Amino acid sequence: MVPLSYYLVLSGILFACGVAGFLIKRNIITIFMSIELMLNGVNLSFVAFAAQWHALSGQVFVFFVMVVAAAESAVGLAIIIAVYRTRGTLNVDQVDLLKL
Amino acid sequence: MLHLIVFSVFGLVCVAGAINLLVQRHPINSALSLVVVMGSLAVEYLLLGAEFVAAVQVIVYAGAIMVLFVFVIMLLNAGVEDRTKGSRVAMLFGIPGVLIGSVLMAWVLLQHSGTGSVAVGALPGPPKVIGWLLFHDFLLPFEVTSVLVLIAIMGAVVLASHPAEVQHSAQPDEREG
Amino acid sequence: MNLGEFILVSIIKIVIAIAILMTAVAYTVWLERKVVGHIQNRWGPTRVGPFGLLQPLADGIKFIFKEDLLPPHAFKPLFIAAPMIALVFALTSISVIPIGNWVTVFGIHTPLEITDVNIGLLIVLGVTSLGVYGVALAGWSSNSKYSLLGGLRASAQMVSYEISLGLSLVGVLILAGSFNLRDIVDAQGGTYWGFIPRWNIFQGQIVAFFIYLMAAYAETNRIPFDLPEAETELVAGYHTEYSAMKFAMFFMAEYANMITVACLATLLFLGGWHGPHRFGPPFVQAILPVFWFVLKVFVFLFLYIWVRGTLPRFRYDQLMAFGWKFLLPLAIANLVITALIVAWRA
Amino acid sequence: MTPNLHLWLIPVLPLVGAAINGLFGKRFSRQTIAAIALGFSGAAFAMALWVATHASLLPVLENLAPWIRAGDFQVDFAFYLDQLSLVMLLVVTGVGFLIHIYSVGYMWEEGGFYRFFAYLNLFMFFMLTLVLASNYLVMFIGWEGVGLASYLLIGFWFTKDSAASAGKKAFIVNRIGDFGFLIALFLMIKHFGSLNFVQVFRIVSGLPTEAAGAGLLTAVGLLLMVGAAGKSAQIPLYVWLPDAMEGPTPVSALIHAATMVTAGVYMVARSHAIFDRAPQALMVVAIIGTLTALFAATIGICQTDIKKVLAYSTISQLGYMFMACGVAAYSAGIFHLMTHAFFKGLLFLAAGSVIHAVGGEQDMRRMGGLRHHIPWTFWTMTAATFAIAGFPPFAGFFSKDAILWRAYSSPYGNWVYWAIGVFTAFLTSFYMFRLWFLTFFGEYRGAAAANPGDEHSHSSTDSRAGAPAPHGHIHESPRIMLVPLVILAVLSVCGGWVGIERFDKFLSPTFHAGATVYSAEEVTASTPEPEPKEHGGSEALFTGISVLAAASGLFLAWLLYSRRPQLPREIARALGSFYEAVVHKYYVDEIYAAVFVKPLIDGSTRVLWQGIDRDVIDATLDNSAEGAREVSDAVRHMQSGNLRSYAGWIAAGAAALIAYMIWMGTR
Repeated sequence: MVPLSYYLVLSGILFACGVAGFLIKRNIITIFMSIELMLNGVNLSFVAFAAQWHALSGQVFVFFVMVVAAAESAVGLAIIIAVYRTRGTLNVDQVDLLKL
Repeated sequence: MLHLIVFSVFGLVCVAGAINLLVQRHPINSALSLVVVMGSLAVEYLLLGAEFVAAVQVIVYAGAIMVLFVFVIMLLNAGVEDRTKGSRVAMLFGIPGVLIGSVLMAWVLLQHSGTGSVAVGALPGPPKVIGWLLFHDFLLPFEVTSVLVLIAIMGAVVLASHPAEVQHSAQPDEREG
Repeated sequence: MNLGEFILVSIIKIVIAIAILMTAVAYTVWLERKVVGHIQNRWGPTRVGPFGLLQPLADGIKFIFKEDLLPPHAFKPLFIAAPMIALVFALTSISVIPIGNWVTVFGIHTPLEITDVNIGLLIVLGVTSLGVYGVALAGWSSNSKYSLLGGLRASAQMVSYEISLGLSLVGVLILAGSFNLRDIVDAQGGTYWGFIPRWNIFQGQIVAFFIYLMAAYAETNRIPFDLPEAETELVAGYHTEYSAMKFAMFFMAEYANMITVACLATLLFLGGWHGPHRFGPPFVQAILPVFWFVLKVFVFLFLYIWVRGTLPRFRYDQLMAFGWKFLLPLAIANLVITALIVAWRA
Repeated sequence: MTPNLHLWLIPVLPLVGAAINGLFGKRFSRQTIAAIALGFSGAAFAMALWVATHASLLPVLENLAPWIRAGDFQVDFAFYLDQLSLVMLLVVTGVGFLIHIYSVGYMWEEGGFYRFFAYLNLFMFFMLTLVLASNYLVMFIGWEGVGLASYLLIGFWFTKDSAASAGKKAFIVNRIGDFGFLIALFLMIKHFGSLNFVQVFRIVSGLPTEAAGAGLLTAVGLLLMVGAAGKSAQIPLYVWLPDAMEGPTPVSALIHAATMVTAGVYMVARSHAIFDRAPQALMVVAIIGTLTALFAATIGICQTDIKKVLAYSTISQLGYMFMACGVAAYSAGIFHLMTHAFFKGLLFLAAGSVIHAVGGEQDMRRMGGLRHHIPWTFWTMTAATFAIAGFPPFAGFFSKDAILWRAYSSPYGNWVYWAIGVFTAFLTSFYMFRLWFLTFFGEYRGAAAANPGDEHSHSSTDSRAGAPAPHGHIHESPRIMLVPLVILAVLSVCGGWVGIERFDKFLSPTFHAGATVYSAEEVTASTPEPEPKEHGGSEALFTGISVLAAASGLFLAWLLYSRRPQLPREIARALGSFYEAVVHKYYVDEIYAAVFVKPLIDGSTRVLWQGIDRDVIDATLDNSAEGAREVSDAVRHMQSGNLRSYAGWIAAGAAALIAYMIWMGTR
């Protein structure tokens, strides 16, 4: 038997890794992946809570999160491609001006 | 006991993948680390009895979203990232913030874990029940997400289409003239 | 059945499955060369063994002894990992595919598959979708433009056709009401009016079957959708830079995937191990479902080879247009109609 | 029963004309503009005549629409017609219409033709609103409106600095008066709860006469007088009127002689119920009027600009009217108002004609001997001069005589008023004939007057901007200008024949009947009607004295300016500094500038501008803006555009939030 808190701590660690990735990575694609990592961490806590409280709606939320993540990644990657086309770089430290 | 072992093994794989994501400088390595994280998360889901979620996790996240990432990395031929120092704030405030936040949360969770524990297959999530929930209790959110996905598709098409093509189709004979 | 027995039985089943699969792969290659040879008015392999039956063995030995080239500017870890990824996922998906009913061997009652899971079909789909990584990473890590183009094409093509593939299966799922492959097969038992089997293709899923067929060809990068490895333009696509066993792994992965796809088609559309009659002694009775299953898979594989010998290759834009603008809408329409029929019946 | 008179049409007609000319006039031809302006003002005049003949039963109240309703307090858009407003109505529309006709000829060559007539019609609208108002607030609209029109018309040649500042001066000085008027209105609202004439006067008539000591009514009366002094150019607020001569001459005739400046007289007469019960206020009115009459007349003697002379004459004559009001002889004041409108309007128009004839010259020292060149102008002006000087049987004789007689014989009267009045009449006669002789007799001095000689150069510049003043061919004005002159001349001669008795009787429903009806006992009780001082014989004697005064003025003018033209210079030398002071208008402008304007400007500059505005208000804003800028400058580094910095802030904030929540939870 595994206490719920273990799952939550794992979820928290993943989330923290995602935030840290957002902060320290320079490649915009990797930053985007860090966001996915955060979402995954959240999903884990959803599923863990669903098991804890015997409520399947927690799992349903995970589906919605996945759908949103899929939509977000499709649009986000399209934006990344557009950014790369116009700026010629994927480094977010160099993409800090509104005008070209 | 078995549950705890499996949880620990895949939990460690998960954390290792997440940390590898941070450490690796090449985006493709990061992406593959993330795939590993997602795969082991799928196992954790199985442990929690959410087998359908686990399968979808593999198919959607690992099989579709991450493929898209890899595809884009290949398409843009993204190289090793530069360790530019664009932001002191991220280092001065962000990292300590993350550390403080996660340590605090972990501490509190472990302090107040109570007696609640999760058994293998404690809550089987058969696809039928989840489908029932999706199409009855969560019908409106489901439809809304479908609209969201449609918008995302159109947005992606518009964003990724080459600007020159758009211009060209808008003014067909401008260039020839 | 305690844990030790479980592990032991599983290991034995895994070994047997891989052995059978590898043999099947080898002889599918031989079959293809032979059939295509005859289609093209040739003999095919004839020298090694009777009818060239030992040719696969010879090929294998040759692959092992060939020099293992590593291109100088390749991304080494991934270059090595890519074929393994491809082969591993190709082999993994066979683990949930049942080839017959439950059997009792040495007092152990076990299904004729490595493990029987509720969401077998989803696992097959998931693992298949992970197979893309092998191709994509191989193409990218070779650091060659042919490979990169092949890899890009392959990943785009596989992601695109996966949607149609999955949607074509949903109709079957609606009819069976389960993700369990065994349940799906069981739902196809019996006949209409005594002579038409209740296979899914005869239950109105004929359109879905053809959608599946075409999507499966694309998923496995077979003619007429073998753009990723189009020899005339890309040399050999994503595995241009590979040699020796690494190349063999891709090769085996491709054929293993073909077999998986054929098994899936048999299970989902062609009634699985259901046959016309139960006859013969009990031993034969026990083995007969496996025979029917293997026969159907063989027919499906023969179809693969036949198509390869017959059809030309599509252009890439045709491929994409076909996938997105024809196959996908058709699959959705099929899904909607099936759902309506089921709802009307219920 | 009186038929529906549609009083509202009378003011609205000129407004329509003003709107049409003002909005679209730029594209119209001059003929069209003139036709519109004349048509609408003429229609108003015709309407006024129709009302005068059809109004069988006065007063008439015409309530158009509610305006302000706050609790019990109510103000309506309402028009009120009684004998007093009828007289004013006819004078305003009649003289106004004639001056409109004259203006067409006078302004024909000028730029901004449409603008001029739009303003003129606008003035008519406001003036008629003022005259017809049924309460003080609507009257105040008209009051302010005529001020606006006056400002616009004084500054008609706005490219000329002096005209623009004259307009501003008029406006600002009027503000001081309006301030008093407004406070009077507030007092009325506070204490009477209404601004309607009828209601206010009914309430006032119930109050006792403030015989001794000053009370509310005295305060209201004095404040109204302040307003009237501003509008009607009385001491101490008369200074704007001479400068207002910068406007076109028809404007001077219409606004600054015939109608607008008499609004104060009208207002005091209208408010007679208040003044009747405030003898102190009445006395102040009389003293101001008397002093103004004398004071302005003395200045008028020394002026050389033909329009300035007339301007001071106007102030002086207005002083007469206030004198009349101040001794409660309202009908005499209104009578003089009417005749004055005729002859002063005529004087200005004729002066305009003279100026027109000599090509823009306004200095009388450069005129002379014009009577042969412009006979029509000469004869009409002669009629007006005799009228203002008070020679029988001209109109001015009757009205001025009535005022002088009442100043002596009225219960509020005093022989001092009369004495000063007679002396002023002498002065009036003198300076008017001085003007007459200088302009029309002797030799033409246009070419020889390069050196102004003894008289100080007080000639104003040409009123017409940029127009050269060639003293070339002297010509009579066109017929369209002469027709109004002739009509007004006839009125100046005959206007007084109606006689003060009949006029008094006509107006008595407004003044006497009303007063007796409102408070018959109290008037008799509190102010014992002094016995009329030996009427008959003494009145004839007084009349003789005033005619004598006028005649001596004529004689003196003839002596000094026609017979022995060297004499004025010697007299001036003999009088020395006193003459100097008179020429400089007693330095009133300079005193005002030193006492009021300069402290005000200095105070504004030092305290309000540099002290409060710049160092407090602006400094507050500047410093807060500067502070905001500095803070932003420090904080803007947060907005670096760097994605990871933003994420860092978010992460730090989230960590703080989590820490806080945990602290709250574990506390």
